[in-house]
Amino acid sequence: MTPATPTEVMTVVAARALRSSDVCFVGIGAPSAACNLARLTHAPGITLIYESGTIGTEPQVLPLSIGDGELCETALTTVSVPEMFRYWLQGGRITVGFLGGAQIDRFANLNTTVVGPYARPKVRLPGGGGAPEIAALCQQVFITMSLGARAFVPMLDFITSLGHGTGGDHRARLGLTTRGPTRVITDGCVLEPDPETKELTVTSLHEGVTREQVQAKCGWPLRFAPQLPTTPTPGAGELEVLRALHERTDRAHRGSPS
Amino acid sequence: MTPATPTEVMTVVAARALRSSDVCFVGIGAPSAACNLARLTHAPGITLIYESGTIGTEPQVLPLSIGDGELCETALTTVSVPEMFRYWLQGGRITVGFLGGAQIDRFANLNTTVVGPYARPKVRLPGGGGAPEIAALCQQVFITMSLGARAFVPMLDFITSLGHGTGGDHRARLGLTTRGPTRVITDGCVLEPDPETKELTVTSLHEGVTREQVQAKCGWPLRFAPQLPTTPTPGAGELEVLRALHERTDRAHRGSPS
Amino acid sequence: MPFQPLPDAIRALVHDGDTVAMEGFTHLIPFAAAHELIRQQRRELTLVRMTPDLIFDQLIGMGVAKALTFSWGGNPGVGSLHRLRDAVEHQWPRPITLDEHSHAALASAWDAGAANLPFAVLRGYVGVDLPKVNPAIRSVTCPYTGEQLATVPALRPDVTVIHAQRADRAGNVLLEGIIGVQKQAVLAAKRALVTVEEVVDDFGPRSLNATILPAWTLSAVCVVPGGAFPSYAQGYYRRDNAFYLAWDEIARDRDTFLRWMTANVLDKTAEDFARHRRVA
Amino acid sequence: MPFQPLPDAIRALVHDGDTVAMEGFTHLIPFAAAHELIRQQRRELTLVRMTPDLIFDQLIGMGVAKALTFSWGGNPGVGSLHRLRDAVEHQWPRPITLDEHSHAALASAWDAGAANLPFAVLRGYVGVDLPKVNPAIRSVTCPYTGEQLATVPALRPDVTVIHAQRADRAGNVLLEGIIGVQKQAVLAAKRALVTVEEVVDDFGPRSLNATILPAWTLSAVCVVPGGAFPSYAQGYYRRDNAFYLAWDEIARDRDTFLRWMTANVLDKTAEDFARHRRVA
Repeated sequence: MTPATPTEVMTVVAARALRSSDVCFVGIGAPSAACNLARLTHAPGITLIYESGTIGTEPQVLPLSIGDGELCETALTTVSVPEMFRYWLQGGRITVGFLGGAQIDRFANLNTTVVGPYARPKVRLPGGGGAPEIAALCQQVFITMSLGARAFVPMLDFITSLGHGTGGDHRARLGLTTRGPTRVITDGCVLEPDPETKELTVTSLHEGVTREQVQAKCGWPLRFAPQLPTTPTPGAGELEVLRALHERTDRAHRGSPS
Repeated sequence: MTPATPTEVMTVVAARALRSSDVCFVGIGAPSAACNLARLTHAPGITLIYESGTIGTEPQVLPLSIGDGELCETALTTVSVPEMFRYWLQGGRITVGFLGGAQIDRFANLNTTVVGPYARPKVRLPGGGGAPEIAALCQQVFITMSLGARAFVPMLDFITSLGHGTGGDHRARLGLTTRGPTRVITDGCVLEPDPETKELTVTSLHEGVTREQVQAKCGWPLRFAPQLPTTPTPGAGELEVLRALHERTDRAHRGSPS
Repeated sequence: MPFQPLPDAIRALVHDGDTVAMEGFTHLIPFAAAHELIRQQRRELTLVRMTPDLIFDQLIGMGVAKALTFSWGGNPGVGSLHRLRDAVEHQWPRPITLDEHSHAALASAWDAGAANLPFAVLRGYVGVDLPKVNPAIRSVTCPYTGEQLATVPALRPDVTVIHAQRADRAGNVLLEGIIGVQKQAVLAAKRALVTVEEVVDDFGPRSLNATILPAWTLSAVCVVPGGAFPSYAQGYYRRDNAFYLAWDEIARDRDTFLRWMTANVLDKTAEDFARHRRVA
Repeated sequence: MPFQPLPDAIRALVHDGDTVAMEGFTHLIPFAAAHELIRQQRRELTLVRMTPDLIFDQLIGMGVAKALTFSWGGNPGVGSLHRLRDAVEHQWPRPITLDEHSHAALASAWDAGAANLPFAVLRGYVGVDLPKVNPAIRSVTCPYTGEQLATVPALRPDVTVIHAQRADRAGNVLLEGIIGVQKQAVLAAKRALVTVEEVVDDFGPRSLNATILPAWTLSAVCVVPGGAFPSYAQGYYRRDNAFYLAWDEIARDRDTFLRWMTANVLDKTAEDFARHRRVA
């Protein structure tokens, strides 16, 4: 078996952070792979919810969109989108929300709206979608993003969703009772907010990755935890399940009848 | 065939006021009989909605409650009660609402809450239920009530649902755009609000009923229209359908298997 | 596993002084759970239900409730709830505080509770007297149009109790037919108890949009066949309209009522009572 | 009888300058109706849709829209909507005004529109920048707790267009699967147009709580098999994910886009386009 790619490590690390008792609000891409990998390995009881209204989905193939038919067919039930956002997300029923973004800052605030000024953007990104309320209302948030100096920036062009604001007890001062981002899982390391300052701190490095390599792909001077273990490497079983999932998915989306 | 009873006249008169294009919010008792009589005779296309959430019901038996199984089984579909009140009633989708009450005043305001003071009632009545918003939000309201000096009173103990308030343009001044009660159908006469003052005015007397008999059963000095025709009498066909409906209903509710 | 015997679940989830909602709009009224509350002599409850119906007439007549939130308190199609009237008019067997609303307001309050909002907005209560006697009815101004709209506090009970058709082995619960406000009432509550007609291995083929409460939204599921009688469970047994008519006589007199409750509830089990239901 | 050919219905119901919502959350996106709008060269529309998706990329690229209300403007799972970006970044083929919200806000705004309320309340937009650039995002104070909550104006478009699985002969329309915000969008609109896969004599046995829009809530029903392709209709045909991936290349370049639109939409009919769908 070929060794895990950095993206695969990211997915496996995210999957391992999930438990059978979790109720996850799943996004597309890495989150969907991580959540379904968890479901197919150590967390068979996990509840996956997609913002299209599907509750308790068990897809055999990763969806391309949050509303693929596969999600609905394999769900316990499917509710309307107003109900999904009002009763289930705002209702406080979600234990873990997943987010990513084009830009992240040291307090895990995210930008998926614009690069450049809002009124005359250099790049118009898709926008917030479910993110602003996922970030505020899930019990905790996991962020998955690849490292890079254009993504890990000192200052966001636009705050699409709130992480820890300006740090410290900023979330609490805004009236939020949820934990916000509790880990940022990248292709090189895992970061967690400092318990006090809430500044993102590298808490483990993936196998073969150095501090310098990580710092080179981050636009602000990184803090590193005093104890800096190697991120546990993906097991053969996990990789096998993940690769089979991606293979089924590619076959299905490229249009050959699955 | 025995001649129509006063209650039967009331039901038939109410039924005749309905059209196939109407969407009715149906209450229990006289309204349910009138709406279903209309459906089974001249208005087969009428849409009957009960506050339990059933839309487009076609019961063969009159329900005892607004939530009998018969209503759901014969409905086009059944929605939740919040949806019924929020999207369908408040949404302005109802053309005719039916109300009745323990007390009515000369402006067709109704009391179904208390006789005596609210805090120490002489008689505690059931309360408003759907009535306050039916009265405000249906395009027009039909009221069916038997005459009687304890029911047709000069002053209500409690305004449960708004008719024409203190008369004139009172509804419009409160921001309402709906017509409010457009007719009060009793066992002795039909009353309609005066176009200007909105005071209830007798516009027809049922066959064999005199002005004096009606006045004796009303607690305020009644106005009578200058032209005072006899209410058209129920036809044999209507009576037959109505009596068959009541017969089926009694058999069903008294517990013998129907 | 959320499955529990009804007496255990009531003991664990409903405490003296709690705010307890028992919903079911004519259909699926959780009578068996209410009878268990009576047998366990729960006291000082604030009861919440849009239509108190016979179920709350029984609870109120047995002295379980200190307060009632409601919107229409009659015996549907029959007349008065005599035990509710006696409590309000003569404070028998104890005084009861009323928190009275309209259906539209309570339906919106359930919706707001499920949505974790502190209040609901509605076009309601225009030109009527209820806001004069219930200080919980207030208003907000629309930040766009300047219109005044009525508000009602969201309902967030300690416990919601409902009855449903069936659960699967995992404890997910399916309702169908007249679904009322039950989903909202469960999602708005701190704890939720559901009695069901039966447990099935799997729900099998069903509507993609079936009304299902996932097991993880529920504190306890209790299998109580006939648990909604004399109300009904669509597909299982019919509403006992004759009983609703007969209740008028039973409840009119205090002694008759107490004798009936002793004979049919206090001295009996849920199974005894449910035996009277007629299959649909 | 609400049944009409699609071109007639579009002509009668959608006028230049209208606010037009076309909903369908990934599932049941009304592509055929959008293509007809393009063929009829409708102009100056304010388009409303939570997820603009390829359908609005096409409308915007063809210059139909002067404004857009939305909450997430990407090609799901693929990347950018290049025509939307070109309109925002370079005003091509014409400038477009954005009214941007979050999903939670627009979902609540649809709910409020269907409920005939002027605004929706949500726990939203805490600590983020969107309220600084969209003056339509405001707040109210809870009259009970004193909390500040975000508000959004209710959506009340001139016309809503949706696609659904089937109608019965009376023109009632049934949807199932991922039902999104379509019921709300229809009930919130002044006029509503529905394209359906087929007409059936009678819906037959169905869930008692099936999602059905009664005929009297609709202005027109148009039978357009395949009318949601390359989106999908659960039970009829699958989402063409390969087309969504291919769109990235087609839409990236202005000329390629225009050639594709001419060859596949302007010079073709709804039937031609729908022929590419794959049965579920």
